[in-house]
Amino acid sequence: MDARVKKKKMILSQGTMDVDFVRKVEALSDTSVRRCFQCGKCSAGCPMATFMEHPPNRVVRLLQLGQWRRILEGRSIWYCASCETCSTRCPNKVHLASIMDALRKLSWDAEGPSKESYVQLANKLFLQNIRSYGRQYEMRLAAVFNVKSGQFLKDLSLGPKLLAKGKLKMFHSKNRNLSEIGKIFTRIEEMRKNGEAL
Amino acid sequence: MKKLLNYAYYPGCSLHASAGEYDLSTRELFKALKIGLTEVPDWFCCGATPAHNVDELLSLSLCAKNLELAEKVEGDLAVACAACFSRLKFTQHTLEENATKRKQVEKAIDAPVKLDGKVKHLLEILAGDLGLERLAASVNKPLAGLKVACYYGCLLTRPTDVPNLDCTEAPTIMERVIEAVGAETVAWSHRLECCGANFTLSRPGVVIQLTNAILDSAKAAGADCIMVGCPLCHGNLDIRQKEIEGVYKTNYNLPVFYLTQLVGLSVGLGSGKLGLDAMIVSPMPLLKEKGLL
Amino acid sequence: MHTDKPKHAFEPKIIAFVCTWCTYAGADLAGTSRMQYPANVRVLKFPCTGRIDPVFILKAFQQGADGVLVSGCHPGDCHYIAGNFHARRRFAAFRKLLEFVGVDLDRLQFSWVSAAEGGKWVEVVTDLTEKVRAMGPMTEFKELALEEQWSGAITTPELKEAYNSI
Amino acid sequence: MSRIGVFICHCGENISRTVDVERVAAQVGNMPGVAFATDYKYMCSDPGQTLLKKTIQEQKLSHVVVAACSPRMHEKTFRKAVESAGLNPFLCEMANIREHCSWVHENREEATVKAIEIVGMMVERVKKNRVLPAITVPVTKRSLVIGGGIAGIQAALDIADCGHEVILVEREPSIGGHMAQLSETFPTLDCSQCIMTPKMVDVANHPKIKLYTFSEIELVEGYIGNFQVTIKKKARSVDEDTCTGCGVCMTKCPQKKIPNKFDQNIGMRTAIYVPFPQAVPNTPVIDRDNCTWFKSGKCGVCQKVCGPGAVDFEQQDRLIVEAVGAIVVATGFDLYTIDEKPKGSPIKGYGEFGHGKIPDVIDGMTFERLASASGPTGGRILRPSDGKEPKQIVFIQCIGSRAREKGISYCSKVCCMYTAKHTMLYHHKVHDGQAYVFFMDARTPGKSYDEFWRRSIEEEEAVYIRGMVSRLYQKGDKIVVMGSDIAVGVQVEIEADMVVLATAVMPQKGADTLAQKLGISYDKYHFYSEAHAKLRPVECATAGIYLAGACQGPKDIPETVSQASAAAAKVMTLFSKDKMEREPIVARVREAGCVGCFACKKVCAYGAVEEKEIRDRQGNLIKVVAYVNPGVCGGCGTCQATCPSKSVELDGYTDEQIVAMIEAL
Repeated sequence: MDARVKKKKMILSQGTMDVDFVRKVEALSDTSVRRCFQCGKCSAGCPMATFMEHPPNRVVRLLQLGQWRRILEGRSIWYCASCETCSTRCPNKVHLASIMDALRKLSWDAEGPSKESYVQLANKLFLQNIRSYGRQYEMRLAAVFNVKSGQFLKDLSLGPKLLAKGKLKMFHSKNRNLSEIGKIFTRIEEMRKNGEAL
Repeated sequence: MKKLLNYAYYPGCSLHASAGEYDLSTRELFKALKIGLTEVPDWFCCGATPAHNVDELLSLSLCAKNLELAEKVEGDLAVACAACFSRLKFTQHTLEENATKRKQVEKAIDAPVKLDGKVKHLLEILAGDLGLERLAASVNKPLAGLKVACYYGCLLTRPTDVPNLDCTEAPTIMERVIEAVGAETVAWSHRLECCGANFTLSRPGVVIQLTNAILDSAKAAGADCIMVGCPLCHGNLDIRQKEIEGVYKTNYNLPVFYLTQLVGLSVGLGSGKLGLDAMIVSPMPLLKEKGLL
Repeated sequence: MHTDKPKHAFEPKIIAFVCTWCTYAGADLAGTSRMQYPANVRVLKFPCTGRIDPVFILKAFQQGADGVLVSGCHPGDCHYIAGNFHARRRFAAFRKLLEFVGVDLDRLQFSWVSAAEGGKWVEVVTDLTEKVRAMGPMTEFKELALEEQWSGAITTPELKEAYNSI
Repeated sequence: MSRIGVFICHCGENISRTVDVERVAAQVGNMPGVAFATDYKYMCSDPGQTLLKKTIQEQKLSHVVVAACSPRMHEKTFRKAVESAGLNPFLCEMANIREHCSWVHENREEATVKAIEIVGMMVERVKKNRVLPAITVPVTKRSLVIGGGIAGIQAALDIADCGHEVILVEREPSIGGHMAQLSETFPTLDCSQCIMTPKMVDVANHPKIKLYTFSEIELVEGYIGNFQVTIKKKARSVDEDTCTGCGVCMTKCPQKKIPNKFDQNIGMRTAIYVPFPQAVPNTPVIDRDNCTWFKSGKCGVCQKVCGPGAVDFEQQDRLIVEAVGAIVVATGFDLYTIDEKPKGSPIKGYGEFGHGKIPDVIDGMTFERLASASGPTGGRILRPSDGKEPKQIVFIQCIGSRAREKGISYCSKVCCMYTAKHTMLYHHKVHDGQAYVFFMDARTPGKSYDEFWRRSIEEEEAVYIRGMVSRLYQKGDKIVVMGSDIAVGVQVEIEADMVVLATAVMPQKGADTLAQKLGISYDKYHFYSEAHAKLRPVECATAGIYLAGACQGPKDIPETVSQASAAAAKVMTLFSKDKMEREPIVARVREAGCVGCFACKKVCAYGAVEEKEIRDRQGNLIKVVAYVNPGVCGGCGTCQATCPSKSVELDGYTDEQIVAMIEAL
């Protein structure tokens, strides 16, 4: 994230506080960001907080102020491991893990502007796999990921070991529900186009 | 042979790939315990973490469809993978609570949502439906002297109210199961910490750091091995263990078992039926030392 | 437990003038907390340090005290509003007088010990005892006391000579 | 010759474990004057006390020393026992051989020797103890309540409802105080006037309450149970008995543009006025500084239009003396205003917030008047500068408070809650507006308080920003607020239409002067000091004077009302007896020796020393000596240590007693 953006002064007004975006997040995550009183417990227990430029509590704080761009410009949301520790321990029932999901979804829709492309790429490939094969095939996922992310040699040493142990399946079995899966993807896309879902 | 119990079985993608030994040992164990297990025909991926991470509606729809498929098989739905378990339970919980989302999902799957079926993790079946007494009665080879560190990870217990497997912050279900078959358990600090989960693909550096802390804690507590109920945790703890040892210049040598492997061992199943040879950190020296093989 | 400590060659006598509300209660707290300190101190209770007349200190030295401790409430905490302030001012002047008379001021200590400071009481008493022990017995005022008790009988040749020369 | 009985307690094993009690008893038994010495397992137990009483009678003891625990523990117990055996309680002393000996020393020999010396000291002391008769003072069952805010009103009503007469003195023309100024009250949003005015009317109608408004305390003399208070009743220029409160005078008064203090100077009043419509009493007062008649001798319209002829330009200040037995001080608080820097104020000023020169930067009390339905804007939130409705409003907390160097170090306690209330009132009145609050902490310890604060954020959509504001400045018709959000870690800037400052709660101006008149103590800020922070929170160290409300420190309404009722209960406790008894540890003057230097008077913190004239039979003045009023004396003995001629003695701690102890060493 651009350090200048992170440190940039916030000009607060009804115009600069994007309440609509926050309402979307609240609808998707089924939780109220206003409930948060910034105790910091989420950040205290987050296994990934050290990798984030906005620790979880600050993500909620920025949402309270309608400053979502600052969040999406950073990579914090892509470092969330969805471990649910924050949601579990929150004294105010702010479901932060779901807020993170919502933010990733909205960022995904906006085609970024997140810089954390590896995680995004992995997610994209994962969902493509579901759409194409109905199930996940880790070998394929990993291989394509490495090619697409330009890390051809990543985890190279693991490959043969896993193969030898029968952990990597090379071939997919046919799933008779494949067309149904495709339909689910299509219907959701249509619902979104028609504004029936976020 | 009369079955005591019958379940629909949702193995999940990992069990058909990298966690094949989990699938194998589950089927063999249930056979040995005379519990019926029928795989849901043509189940598909629950969406796992990536789906809910960026598209909750997709995640809910995939799970809702799988739940619908499961309805066709007799019995509650038995789930082995902690991630699938979490997603299926989340779906039930969310669609129960939120009418808007429920309507959207019904439209996406073009069918009414069915939430009546019970989703159960293998642990619940062993500790609850079968019961620890009956489980103990099936033991032929008690795991005496084996010190097990039970690792829950994130998704089996969290968040409060959703999986409802056991207490969120101080669960004991894994310990209860494995103690019932004669093993010892160790008290350790990191049994609920996150291993980094699916970052194993995109951010392995993160995973190595987090997983190391877990291995270190288990070792320090005097464990001989680790027991898990999640293929993702298994992947990080087992597959990446050698790599971690290299990075941190240390030596853990902690075999990482699926719970069904250890319980299977106690009821007398052999290495071949438990897929012990598929484990990266070989358990053979340990099991031989303890006289369990 | 009750082992006899190694005896010192000299056990000083310390007299403590304390107010009842703060320091006496602080010393009580040291007791209820079972803290240990030298047995050399004798405590005299006053309602307030404001009641302590400097004459008492002189009297104590005359009576064989080797060290004197005056202690009351912290400034501002006086149970009687301002008694400790008066005491502080009085003793500031009194120290000058003592110095003039030739008493080593190290034998006289003022301190504030509150009802909550059992530990501080122990510390103050222990420090003063050890300090005075190192200084040795107080002799100046004992001689004065002897003079005061002089019966008037001219018994020594020196006195006779002095008497005759007047 | 005294016959002293000495009783050495084992305290189970607490004493006897380290102190050889039998040896102590044997040694002490040989001391001159000791008629009897024994040791016993538990002296404080019932059989122990019986032993004590029986021995006093059988051995005809004259004095008693109980060597046991600290006198702070059981002195009362043993003195009572001694008294029931027919001896004066003050002929009994305790030697502390537990806390000061057995518990703090391990060496048995040392501890035993020390115990013997401690007991010996007390034996010598008790020989010099005198019989001290109990002191009783009469109690006048009338009370004075100073201050007519909610604290004074509650205390006055409680005391009066018990049937005791109350004199209620208020400085302003009406009772009601600050609470009458408030719009709504947290955490229930009750309308302040609605709950306050009925109580004001109750005061006015109560047969046992004598109300002096527009009056001040001039002089306080006397002591607990027996105070004489001089009250200055300032000239109102309107006769209270004749005035019907019709208000015609106010409508006709030509001076209409005088800022009304009650409305924080944003509303206007006439020269003859009542501060607010519900004032009690509803009798106007003429503000002589602004009245044309008093300035130029012309006008007099009010007098001409007054039907009953109540307007009296010649009225003079009057002094009234009242005798009371107890005083409740309920003088309340004042608020720091940023546009002034009174001399001696501990707050250094807020130049960065414009020193009060930015018209739309107001304080919390002004916001209360704006929000009040009976206020100058009829309850609409409007900017003082142009009367427009502010759409962006910024509240800033802790102005002066919690600023050790810049202001005062304490927390003003009520601002967090009233600011939360303000954001709600604002949201209710300006639906399309946005409220922001800059704060350091939200301090909401009170029943339903935190819930109230959270509601202002979660339901009333106030945006709370943790972090203080550095500076405010005018830009066009906006006020630029330069702050920071410490949770995010960046600067924040808001262009506000109006800024409301939560200014510090301070003591009333002149609180120190009144304290000096009353002889009560106060802290460095001039808040009045309670006798004990925890166990005597409504009493002053000066007997017979009690505290209620914010004059003792910042308080909200429920706390103030509780304390007022507690003070009333204390007054009623005092009034429950015709005479009161006190411990006879008081100073006594030996008139023959007194030279009348009055050094004692200078050091007495209680004002107990009086001047007494000694005359011969012909009435010629021989000399003036000091006299210590036993009702007022606190018993510290500072006078005795100060007296150059040694003519004053504190009973129970005489020089004789103390020297006897020193000599015993």
